[in-house]
Amino acid sequence: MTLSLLTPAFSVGRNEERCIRCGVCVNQCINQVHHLDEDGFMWVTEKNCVGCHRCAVLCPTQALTITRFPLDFRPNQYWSADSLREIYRQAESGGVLLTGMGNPRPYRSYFDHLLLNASQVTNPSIDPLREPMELTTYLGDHSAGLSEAEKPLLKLEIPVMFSAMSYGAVSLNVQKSLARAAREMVTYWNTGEGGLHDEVKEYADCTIVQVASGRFGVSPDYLNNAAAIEIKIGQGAKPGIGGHLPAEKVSPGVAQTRMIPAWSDAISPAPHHDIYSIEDLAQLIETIKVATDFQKPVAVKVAAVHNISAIASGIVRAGADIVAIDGFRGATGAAPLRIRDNIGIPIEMAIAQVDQRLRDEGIRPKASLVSAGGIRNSADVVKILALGADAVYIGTAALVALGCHLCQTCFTGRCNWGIATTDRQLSKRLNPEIGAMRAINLLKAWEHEIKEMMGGMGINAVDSLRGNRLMLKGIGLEQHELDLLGVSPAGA
Amino acid sequence: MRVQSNPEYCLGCGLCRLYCAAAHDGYDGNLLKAFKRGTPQPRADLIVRNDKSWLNTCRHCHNAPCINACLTGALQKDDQGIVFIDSQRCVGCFTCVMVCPFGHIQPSRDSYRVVKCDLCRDQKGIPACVSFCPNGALSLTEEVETR
Amino acid sequence: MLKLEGDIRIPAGCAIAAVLNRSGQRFDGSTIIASIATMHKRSNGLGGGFAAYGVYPQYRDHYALHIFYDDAGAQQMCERYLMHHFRITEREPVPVRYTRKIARAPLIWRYFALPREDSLSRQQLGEEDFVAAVVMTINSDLGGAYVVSSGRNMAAFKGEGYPEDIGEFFRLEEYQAYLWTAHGRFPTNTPGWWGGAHPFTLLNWSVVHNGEISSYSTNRRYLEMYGYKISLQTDTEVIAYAFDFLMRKEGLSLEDAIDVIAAPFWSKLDRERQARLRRRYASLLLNGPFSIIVATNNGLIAVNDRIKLRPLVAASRNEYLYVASEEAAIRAVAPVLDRTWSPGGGEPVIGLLHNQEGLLEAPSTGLETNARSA
Amino acid sequence: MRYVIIGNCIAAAGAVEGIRSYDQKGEITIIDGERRGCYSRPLISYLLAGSKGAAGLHYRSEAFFARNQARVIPARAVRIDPPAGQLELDDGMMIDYDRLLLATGASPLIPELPGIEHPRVKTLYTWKDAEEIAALVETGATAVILGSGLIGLKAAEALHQRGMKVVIVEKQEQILPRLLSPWSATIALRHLQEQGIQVLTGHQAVSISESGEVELDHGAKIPAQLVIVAVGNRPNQSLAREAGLKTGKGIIVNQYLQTSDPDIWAAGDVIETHNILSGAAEVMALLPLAHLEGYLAGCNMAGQAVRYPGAIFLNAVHFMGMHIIAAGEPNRSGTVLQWQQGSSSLEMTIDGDYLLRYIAINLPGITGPLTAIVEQQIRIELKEWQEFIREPSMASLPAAYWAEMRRWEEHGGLRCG
Repeated sequence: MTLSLLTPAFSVGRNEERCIRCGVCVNQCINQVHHLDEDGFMWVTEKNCVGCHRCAVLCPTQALTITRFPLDFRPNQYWSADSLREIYRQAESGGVLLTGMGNPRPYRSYFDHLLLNASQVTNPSIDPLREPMELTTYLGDHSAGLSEAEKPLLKLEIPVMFSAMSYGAVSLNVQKSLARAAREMVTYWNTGEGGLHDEVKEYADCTIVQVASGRFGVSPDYLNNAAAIEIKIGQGAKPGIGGHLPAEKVSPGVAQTRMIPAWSDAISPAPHHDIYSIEDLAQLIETIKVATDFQKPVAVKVAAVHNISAIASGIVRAGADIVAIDGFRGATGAAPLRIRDNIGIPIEMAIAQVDQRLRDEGIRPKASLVSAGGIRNSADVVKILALGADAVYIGTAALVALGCHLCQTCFTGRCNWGIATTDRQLSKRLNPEIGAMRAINLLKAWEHEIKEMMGGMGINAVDSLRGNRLMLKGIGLEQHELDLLGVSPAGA
Repeated sequence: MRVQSNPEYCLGCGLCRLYCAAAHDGYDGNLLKAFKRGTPQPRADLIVRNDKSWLNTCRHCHNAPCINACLTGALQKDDQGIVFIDSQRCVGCFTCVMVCPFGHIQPSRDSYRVVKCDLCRDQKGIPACVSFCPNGALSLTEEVETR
Repeated sequence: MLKLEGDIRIPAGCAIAAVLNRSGQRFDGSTIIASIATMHKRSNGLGGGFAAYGVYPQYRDHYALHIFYDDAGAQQMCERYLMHHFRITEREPVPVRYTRKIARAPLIWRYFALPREDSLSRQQLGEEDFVAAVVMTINSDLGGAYVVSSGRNMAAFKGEGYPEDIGEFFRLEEYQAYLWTAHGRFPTNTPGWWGGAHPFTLLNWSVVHNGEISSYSTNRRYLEMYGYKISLQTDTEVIAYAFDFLMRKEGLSLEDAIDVIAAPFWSKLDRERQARLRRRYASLLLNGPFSIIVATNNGLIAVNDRIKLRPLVAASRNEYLYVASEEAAIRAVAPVLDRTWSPGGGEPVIGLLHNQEGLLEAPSTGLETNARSA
Repeated sequence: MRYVIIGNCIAAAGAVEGIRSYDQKGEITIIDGERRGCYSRPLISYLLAGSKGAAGLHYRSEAFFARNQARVIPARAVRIDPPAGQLELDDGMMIDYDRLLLATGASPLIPELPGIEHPRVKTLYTWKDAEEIAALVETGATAVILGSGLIGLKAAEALHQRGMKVVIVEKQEQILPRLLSPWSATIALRHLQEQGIQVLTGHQAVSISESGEVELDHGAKIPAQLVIVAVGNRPNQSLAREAGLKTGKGIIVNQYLQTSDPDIWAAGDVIETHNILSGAAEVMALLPLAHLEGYLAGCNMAGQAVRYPGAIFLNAVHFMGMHIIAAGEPNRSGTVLQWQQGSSSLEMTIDGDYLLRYIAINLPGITGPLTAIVEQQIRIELKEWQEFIREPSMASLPAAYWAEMRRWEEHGGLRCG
């Protein structure tokens, strides 16, 4: 092997005045960055460090610091350090660059260019601590007339659900944490395309099961052991390409749940091979509804791509009760870096356009709109609801609540936080009781904040926030962007 | 009352032992002082076996064999049911070590006495090991003592 | 340059009042003027208006179109459009009394009209939908023309000024009606445009409103999906359309409509139907502080937002029902009352003529849904 | 109910705790023949060594007895009259009892040797003994200790610490013959010698001269300032015998620690205990057993019916920085596994799938579990022990042990009541 040109990404600093040689960093780093010998001598293998902070967080004396490795290239606006390092990596491996989590590139975030409104004098703001403040949301087809039977709806007490994350991509303890949190908060978690493990079947009432191109774990029992079914066409992190759960992550538990052999690659094809057009989707939706006796709403999840409005309209007309749109910031356990960083459009634009398109066509009541991909906080939730979404999916935010530090190496399966792994020892690191509590805390915190923001607007039901674009003003946006978002600029 | 250790979620990181040691012997929770300047002594052992690990905590038994066996009366049970040791009276005979079926009681570092879990009875709040366990593998249970 | 109502959304505080004789006995406009004048301080001279029911018995089958024109050119253009769609039985300026208190009045004309059969059949719309569509087209597309009211045997009189001065200007003491509603406005901007005053009307609907609907954009975008053209950007307009949509198009009862616009909290729902209504019409919940009086030829309904953030008092005496923002406004015209009460949030005050069961003449029985869904 | 306990010792303290667990009202009277209160016999060597003051000797304080409303009478019992339910004290006082506990303990064996009555020949069994010996200590002079049992070694340590030259004379070929195997005894012996103690094994004293010179069986003579006799103990069962209770090597009790008289119980060093491993009834004069037996007898005197399953031999002793812990049955043979590293060693005797005995020197940490394994006869295969002995530690204890501990925690099952 020849010399690698890659220098470490991170530098690990140890404050000798603080280090007590307790060895926690050594035993907690699966990447074997830290070493301690019998003489009490410590050293580090920095090239192994992915910057996940497990060691620094658990270090009882805060003796560790993780910084970017201080080796600068000659400044070059065009050839960034990352672009050079990526070339070194490819020159050494000859392979596609893999990565995890969501698109980190500095594309414009419209969330950060939208401001919320509040009441002053002409109407009173409402204090959520003194007055009721309703976040109850029903997802599904609301179009049935009062004399007809109502279509099945999902009831949410907070318009925030947990995104699809399969057992295999994440540990079972992640699913248990989210399932418990979903039940507690009266919302939903999503199995992703990885089947339904026996130990989470008890959460059927708050589970959305996914049917994707690999059809892993799909059976009538699976479909019926859920509150709703989601057909996944694509996801924001990697529109247009399929999934690949590497064999190393296909543990016996994963294998059984997915109904595939253990330690074999689990490949989800890029398209569904029975859906080559919109009418095929209509058939699959109908098939699933028949299989579940029309008792459960069917969702269709697509990535936000260039002609998303037309796609969404087609999906609604194909019979979907919920359309989930995943923006280009959506995360994944594994994706080719070029795909993740270059495909799709911002969720804010997608939701604004789809909501308006469905209204223009008069079919908005036929389906609810769920926004996924890149929701970071409660203000993002409020903004996307005001743009027209009925609810959001959070994935990255939920994982961060469970301890994820966005090191973006999920695909290795060696997640020091016990999240993106199926290794038994690593999975242990996420105690679902703590995980559930943290996820619940996050949702409760957001719930409070959403209520505060709504109260400020003088609104006491989330129904009145949905599509309420008057509550938004754009800042620093071009006119065409404002038009696409359907908002006026700040000050106007 | 006792600290219960759940191997299902024990990471074997050993923070419990560190904080336990710093919670005793007058270090007042100061890890740096304990480990840089002192001779800290954890009151319970972390047992690491193959893929499992757990803190070998005291069960604070009803009719505890260690108390029965203690030559000096150093081992006692307080009103809360905590089995603790009066170090001044301990002569380090290790009879209690010999009769503790769980192997919880261990000789002190200097071998002149024994150390054991006292549920941090001198401190405020819950035992240090429980409050600092990063993964909730330790819990303080009210469960009736082992008989 | 100041923007007009319709160009921009202007929040406003207000006074509202209404008097109904449930036997249908008509009385002149001086009572309602006296009542609203008591609440002078609740308005700021930038808008006042009245709706009157029973004023044109001689044309009870005709649509009485009251229209503001900026100038003769606008009138000419609009009248050409009207002729195209209506048979006009009578056309005249609305009689007014010029006083120093009223300035910048537009041209104000009224037309007693019936839809042309050929036009009606070409549009493939019901008669009322047709009239509504024409009104909305004038208001949104024909510059300089604005339809103030378009119902039968009713009219709206409004303009820039204090309500009592507007009443004097329109010579309301000369009109006889069994139901009067009134509005004094306190807008937070000076539109200087008469169309922005209340009441807002569509067909027989009239709405006077005190408050600010925080859910405006949500409500508006929902109604737009069903063909409503929102031209004024006023809450009142949206409220009128919401009632029109729920009761005329969706065929809901008054109670159901109230359960939609002032829906009880989820935790307080006591009937499954209320929950169903909330789920289906979530976007028509009127959120934010308001008290409104919605009237039709059959009567009125007055209601507050569900947490009662604006004042509303009701009272009755014999055949008369009074509603107002303040009790003083009622006492001023009816010192002796049988009963006065302050309705709770979302709790409607309903006043109907004795021979009527609902706000609409013939409640539509068809529970059509998604009027325009594909 | 009137409870009377003869002997104010470990078993008595246990009995008070046992009685008071079930009976808060009954009268408890303790007859304290030594008139020293409830002290811990093993601690008297520390008193002698000067490392512990008199205050530190008490096993249970006066406050303990006061709190439990137990009256302590400083007198010696001289006669029991079971039919009358009465007890006669040495001062002539008669005491009535409903339930009586004999906790009369044991006394040192005194060999019949010429010169054994010499005033500088002492035993080390009581507080008083320790005080008398202390008065005879002379720095630099020689002390001869007859016997290398626990008492002999603790006496040797104490006198060594007081600056005396110590010679131990042991009749057997090894030291601590009842506790150690020959292999482990060799390790212990080396340690003693390194600390400057002279040990003569395979010899015994034949006489003690007027001047205090000890003559051994091979003719050697050791001039001694002090001679300590520590060749064993024997139960004090004369009271029981005279009262007509069944006795053997010690007082015979049933599994409820009841003597042949249903109103009289017995506990501690005076009784024959069922040896779980040998199946025989033996005198097992061990402090932990004394407390447990006293406790159980107390419970039963208060109306309970708690069985005492018996016990195993077990002992922990430390002298001069060496910790020896041993438990189990010395008289049965089996496969022997040995491990030694530095000053630590471990020897285990395994019979089939059962651990019979272990001897741990300077390896105390793992002994609790090993004791439990021996005592509870937890079945563990030889090959697991062979694995364990490579590196004995808590973590390497066989899985079967941990499984059993889990079972105990879940279902209870500790022997201790």
